[in-house]
Amino acid sequence: MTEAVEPGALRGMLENMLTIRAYEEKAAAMQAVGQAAGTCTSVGQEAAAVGVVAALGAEDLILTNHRSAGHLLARGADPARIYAEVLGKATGYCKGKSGSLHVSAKELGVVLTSTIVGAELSLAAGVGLASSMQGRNNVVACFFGDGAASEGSFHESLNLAAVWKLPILYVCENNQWQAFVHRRETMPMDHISDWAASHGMPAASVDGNDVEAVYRAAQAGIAHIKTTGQPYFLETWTYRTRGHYEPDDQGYVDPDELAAWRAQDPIDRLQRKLDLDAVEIQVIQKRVAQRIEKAWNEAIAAPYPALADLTSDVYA
Amino acid sequence: MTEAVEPGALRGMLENMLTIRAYEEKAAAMQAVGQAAGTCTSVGQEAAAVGVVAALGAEDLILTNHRSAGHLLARGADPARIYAEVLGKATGYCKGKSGSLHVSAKELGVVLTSTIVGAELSLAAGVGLASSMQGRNNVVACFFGDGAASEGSFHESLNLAAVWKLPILYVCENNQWQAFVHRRETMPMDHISDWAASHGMPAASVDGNDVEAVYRAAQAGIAHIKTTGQPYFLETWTYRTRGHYEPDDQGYVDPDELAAWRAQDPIDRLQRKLDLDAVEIQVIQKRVAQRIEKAWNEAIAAPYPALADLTSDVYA
Amino acid sequence: MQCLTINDAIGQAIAEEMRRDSNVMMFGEGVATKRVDLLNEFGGRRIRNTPLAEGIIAGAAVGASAMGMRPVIDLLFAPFMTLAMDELVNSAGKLRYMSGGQFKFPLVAMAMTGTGWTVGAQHNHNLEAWFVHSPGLKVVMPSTAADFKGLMKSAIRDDNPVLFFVEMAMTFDSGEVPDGEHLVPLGKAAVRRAGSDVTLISYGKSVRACEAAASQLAEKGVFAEVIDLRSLKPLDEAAILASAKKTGRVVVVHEANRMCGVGAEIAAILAEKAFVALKAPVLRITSPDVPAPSSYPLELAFAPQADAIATAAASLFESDQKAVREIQSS
Amino acid sequence: MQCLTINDAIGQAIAEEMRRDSNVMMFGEGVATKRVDLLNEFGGRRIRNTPLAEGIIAGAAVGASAMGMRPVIDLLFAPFMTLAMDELVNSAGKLRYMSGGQFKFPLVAMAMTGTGWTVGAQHNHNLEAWFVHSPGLKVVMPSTAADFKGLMKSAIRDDNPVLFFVEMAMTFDSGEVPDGEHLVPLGKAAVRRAGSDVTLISYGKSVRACEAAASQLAEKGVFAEVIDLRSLKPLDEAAILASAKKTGRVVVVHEANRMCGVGAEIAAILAEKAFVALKAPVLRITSPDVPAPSSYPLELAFAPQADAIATAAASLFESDQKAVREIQSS
Ligand SMILES: Cc1ncc(C[n+]2csc(CCOP(=O)(O)OP(=O)(O)O)c2C)c(N)n1
Ligand SMILES: Cc1ncc(C[n+]2csc(CCOP(=O)(O)OP(=O)(O)O)c2C)c(N)n1
Ligand SMILES: [Mg+2]
Ligand SMILES: [Mg+2]
Repeated sequence: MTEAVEPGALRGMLENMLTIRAYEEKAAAMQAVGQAAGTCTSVGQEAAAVGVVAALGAEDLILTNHRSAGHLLARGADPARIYAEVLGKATGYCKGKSGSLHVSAKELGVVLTSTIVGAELSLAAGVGLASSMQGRNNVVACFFGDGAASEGSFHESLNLAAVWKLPILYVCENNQWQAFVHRRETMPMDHISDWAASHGMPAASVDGNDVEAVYRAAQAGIAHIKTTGQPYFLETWTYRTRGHYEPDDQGYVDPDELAAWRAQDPIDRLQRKLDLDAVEIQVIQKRVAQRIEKAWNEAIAAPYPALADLTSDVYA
Repeated sequence: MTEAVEPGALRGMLENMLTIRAYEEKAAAMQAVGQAAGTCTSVGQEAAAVGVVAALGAEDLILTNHRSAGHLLARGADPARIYAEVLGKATGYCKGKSGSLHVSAKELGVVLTSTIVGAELSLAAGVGLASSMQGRNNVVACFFGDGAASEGSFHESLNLAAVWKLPILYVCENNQWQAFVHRRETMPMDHISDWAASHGMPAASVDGNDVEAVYRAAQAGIAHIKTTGQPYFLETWTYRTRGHYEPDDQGYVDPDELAAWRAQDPIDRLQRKLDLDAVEIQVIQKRVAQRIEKAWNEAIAAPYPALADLTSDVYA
Repeated sequence: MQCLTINDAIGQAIAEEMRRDSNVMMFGEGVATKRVDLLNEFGGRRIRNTPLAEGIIAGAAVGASAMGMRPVIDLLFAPFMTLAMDELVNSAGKLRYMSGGQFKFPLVAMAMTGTGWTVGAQHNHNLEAWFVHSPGLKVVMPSTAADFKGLMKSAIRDDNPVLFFVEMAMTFDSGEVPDGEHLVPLGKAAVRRAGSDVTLISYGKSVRACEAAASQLAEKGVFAEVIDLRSLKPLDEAAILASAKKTGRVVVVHEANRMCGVGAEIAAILAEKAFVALKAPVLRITSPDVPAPSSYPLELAFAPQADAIATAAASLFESDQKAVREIQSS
Repeated sequence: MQCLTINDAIGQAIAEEMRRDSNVMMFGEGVATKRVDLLNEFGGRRIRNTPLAEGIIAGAAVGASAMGMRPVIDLLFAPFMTLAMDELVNSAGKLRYMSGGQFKFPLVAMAMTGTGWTVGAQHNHNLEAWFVHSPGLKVVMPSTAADFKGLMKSAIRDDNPVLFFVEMAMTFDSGEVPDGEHLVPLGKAAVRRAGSDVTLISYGKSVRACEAAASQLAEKGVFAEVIDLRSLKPLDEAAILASAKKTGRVVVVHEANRMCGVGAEIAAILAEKAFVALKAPVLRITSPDVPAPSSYPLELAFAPQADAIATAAASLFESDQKAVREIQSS
């Protein structure tokens, strides 16, 4: 586990992070000009999504929440279909019925996305239970925020996973914000891992803006789950550098704190680490931008669902 | 805090424990012959109620749950009025509308008793908030079980109390049982104090069958709350030696475990410690028995509520 | 025919379905302690005690069902479901729709409810209407041992989340249950007693009160039809309308609180779709708008009883309501 | 008269009541961030951000209110209330009764709901009927800026738990609000438009759809009375019955799902107490029995619109329903 991650893999992660960034900045820009509904971006937090998802296997499952584009894209989602979902189009992953806040993509193993903060924790226990009952030998990665950890479902989920030995990788993206409230106002400690550790499971906290560190930490967690059959907790220490939901003027954010974290941007850090030359970076950025542009145009061109779909998909 | 508790006080505690024991055994006996509805007893756990309540002041408030007779009696409740409540009589503390499971007695500072396991924790936060807002300088003692600690409300309540600095003494009576399930099946550790400690508050665990130890531990907690304005957590390690609810044949209980704990009966232990002679003990027991007998007869003789009371007390 | 308590009828249904489908499992607080037969037959992986936390019990069921399991969960008493509303309503009820049909949630959530044990409002609160009001869920509340078995089996086989309510007062009552495979479809009411003059519509143990009322009425020469809804969602509108159109007079009976209850829904359906057939006002006999009291005499007064139902039904004949209407509206 | 957004009308109401009574306080997720005016005036002890946990927000409000505080809590969006049902229903709604009247719970729990922001079913779910069904609670859902202010003030002064629903689509709409002390009593409906031929009963922003429908109908010579319930519990039965008796024809309109909704309750009241006055079936125009979709065209189709209301109302005149009834029932 201590060898360096090979540069090719890291370059892939860089491209993934750039894709997420470009996807979300475009979504925000389109919202600003009235072409899309609001959405929650993960700008500044891309390393958590990319690092963890890179460590997962194809058979592993993912639960995410309202801030899901990073997880989806890291898992190989088609940006056109996410945009389509945000726009309420029939080609969206959920046929436009979800909108941006709860995008599931079962074909990618991204299941049961809920925007009820804390529900991802509750549902993950069940997904883990099914994996365990079905002898799937897979890992269920559950992404959630520091805010979600304040919900009772956090405690209930971790406890059940510990007692029933469920193969869950809890990934808490501690981005310091819980909508319009700073984490500091809502808990006495800084780290969610302190709470998790009391559940008798290993609970690590990692520099969430260092994608390589996140990747290795996730690998360690997955190895633990596979060898012990027990859950593992990983906190990524990061920052939400855009607002909670577009639009958001961030008037309530301490500008110094924001600036300090912007200086720790995970994409910049990886670029510096990889020491790519300007041309190489431009090539990647251009490829990413084209892909995102194309995806947006596809989504814009897609049809809305038929009115008959108002009443379909309620009962199985 | 290290001087011995003076023997007079301990004798008072003994009488209180005997009163609770007699009250509950009578209630169980009457249930067995069909004269009363079922009820939850705290036989074996009396030291927790008596030790903690003895440490409280008159201005302090208490929240309890389905297993409340001990807390009520320790606080000076009239056993006739508790029996009346259990029997659904108009003279009960709640006019017979509660029954045994949620007896509040505001006049004694025993407020908002709920049988929803975990609700006591949630409500205690509000009672603590009111105390804090009103500058009452009192302590709110919240009694709950090891089972209640599995509910999300445990986590939510402790966190709010820590963040808002609420004057709450959390008292977890870890009696090893959660209705028909042993604690061991529901959590990976033994002690609820492990969970509590992660909330950044002092979390002690005390021999819950040693009333003197409980009393001192509660005093220490109250002193902490009064000096720091912060919550304190106390676990009493004890055992429910009767069933969950009368009747209950305890067929699911390990007889060795039960026997081992019966040998630690808190009343026996205090009697041994106080080294009372047989006559002295008999005098107390007789006084207690007469009081309970009288209370039962009073309750039996009391009237049922008028039918008009079916619809009173809904709205203020 | 076998004679089983309702509790055993439920247990038998679950056992049969567990034998039939290895994805069926059951968990809840004390489930493995109380259903020892199931534990012995199916083992501790499929029959589990849980921590005391209704939210995660339901959440685990929802998540597992989406991945192919068919969990049955016991939430004990209906008021405890308040701690699982997000999981039941926002997740189980909505995530199929919200995901554009990617998931289904074949789970059964049981809870006891109703008067009879004087346990008070935090154990006895008839919440079935909440779930009827919520999209994506099904709701059953049987009244006979046979239906408890047959509906439980259907509920387990159904691909949707089913709320399964058990009248606590009836748990240990015995009744006949057909031998062999016995399934009762969701969404079909039963006519418990045929009649021509007035329809009494009910569910759960209020059906018994209706039957008793029907006997009282028969003595006076009024023939009441008694309909046992059995399923509250889907609701057997056809059965309701057919009977109402036949008799023209309807009394709806349930223990749940009155406002926005299932009785309101039935009266509303009648006011829309049986308007021309109705000869008299639609009456509702329900508990008053108060929490369930514990005290025995108050609890008795809280629940609809046969006398009140019979009196209400008889009142529909007292004056000629149709004539009154003609006078007033002309 | 001042012109205020609904959001500001609510803020002004809370500020006035906080000035008037030092026991009034407000908390919730982001409350202190979003209501900076209140924070500045009343400070961080009385205006608080909370941890992200609806259960404890509600539990703290219930506990504090029993001890003499008058908390206003913001639970953000109605579906999040599913995480506070125990506190709201089992504690706030029942503990007064269960304790034999020892406590009262003067608290206000706010939440946004309704279509208009295409946020989907986990932010938009009209749950008001659940609380109407539950004893011990009051429920309001205003439709004008003046009523938002006046009802919020009354809700804060009320000694009972009040659920206060805000149509998210209307939050930033402006309307006139009387200057000075302005109180609107709980439990009183408003006649938004008088009419003699048909009654449209509604609440929240569906009142606007009813008003638009009434205009359409007026063009055809049908004069609709529009009733804005404002309070759903207590429900102004007298106002409902008075109008129904006047017009004999009623359409009930709401965005909430149909089964066991407030519309069912109103139709049931009419079927019992206005039976003789009704000239036509009682119709309900509601959302279909599905979760609220996000996609804009589907969301629009989900909510009752003026055209459908007008068509429904007009249908009550198409054939002579009374004649039909006489033929069929004779
Ligand atoms: C149960 C619930 N409460 C409140 C909200 C509103 N809300 C949406 S996201 C959010 C903040 C979540 O914070 P966190 O869990 O830290 O995730 P982050 O948004 O920071 O990624 C809030 C309060 C919600 N969606 N669900
Ligand atoms: C929310 C809820 N779930 C379940 C129950 C049923 N029940 C009553 S007491 C009990 C066990 C409680 O265990 P614990 O908290 O340890 O308290 P103890 O009874 O041991 O004193 C259970 C499961 C309940 N009353 N409320
Ligand atoms: Mg966060
Ligand atoms: Mg216990």
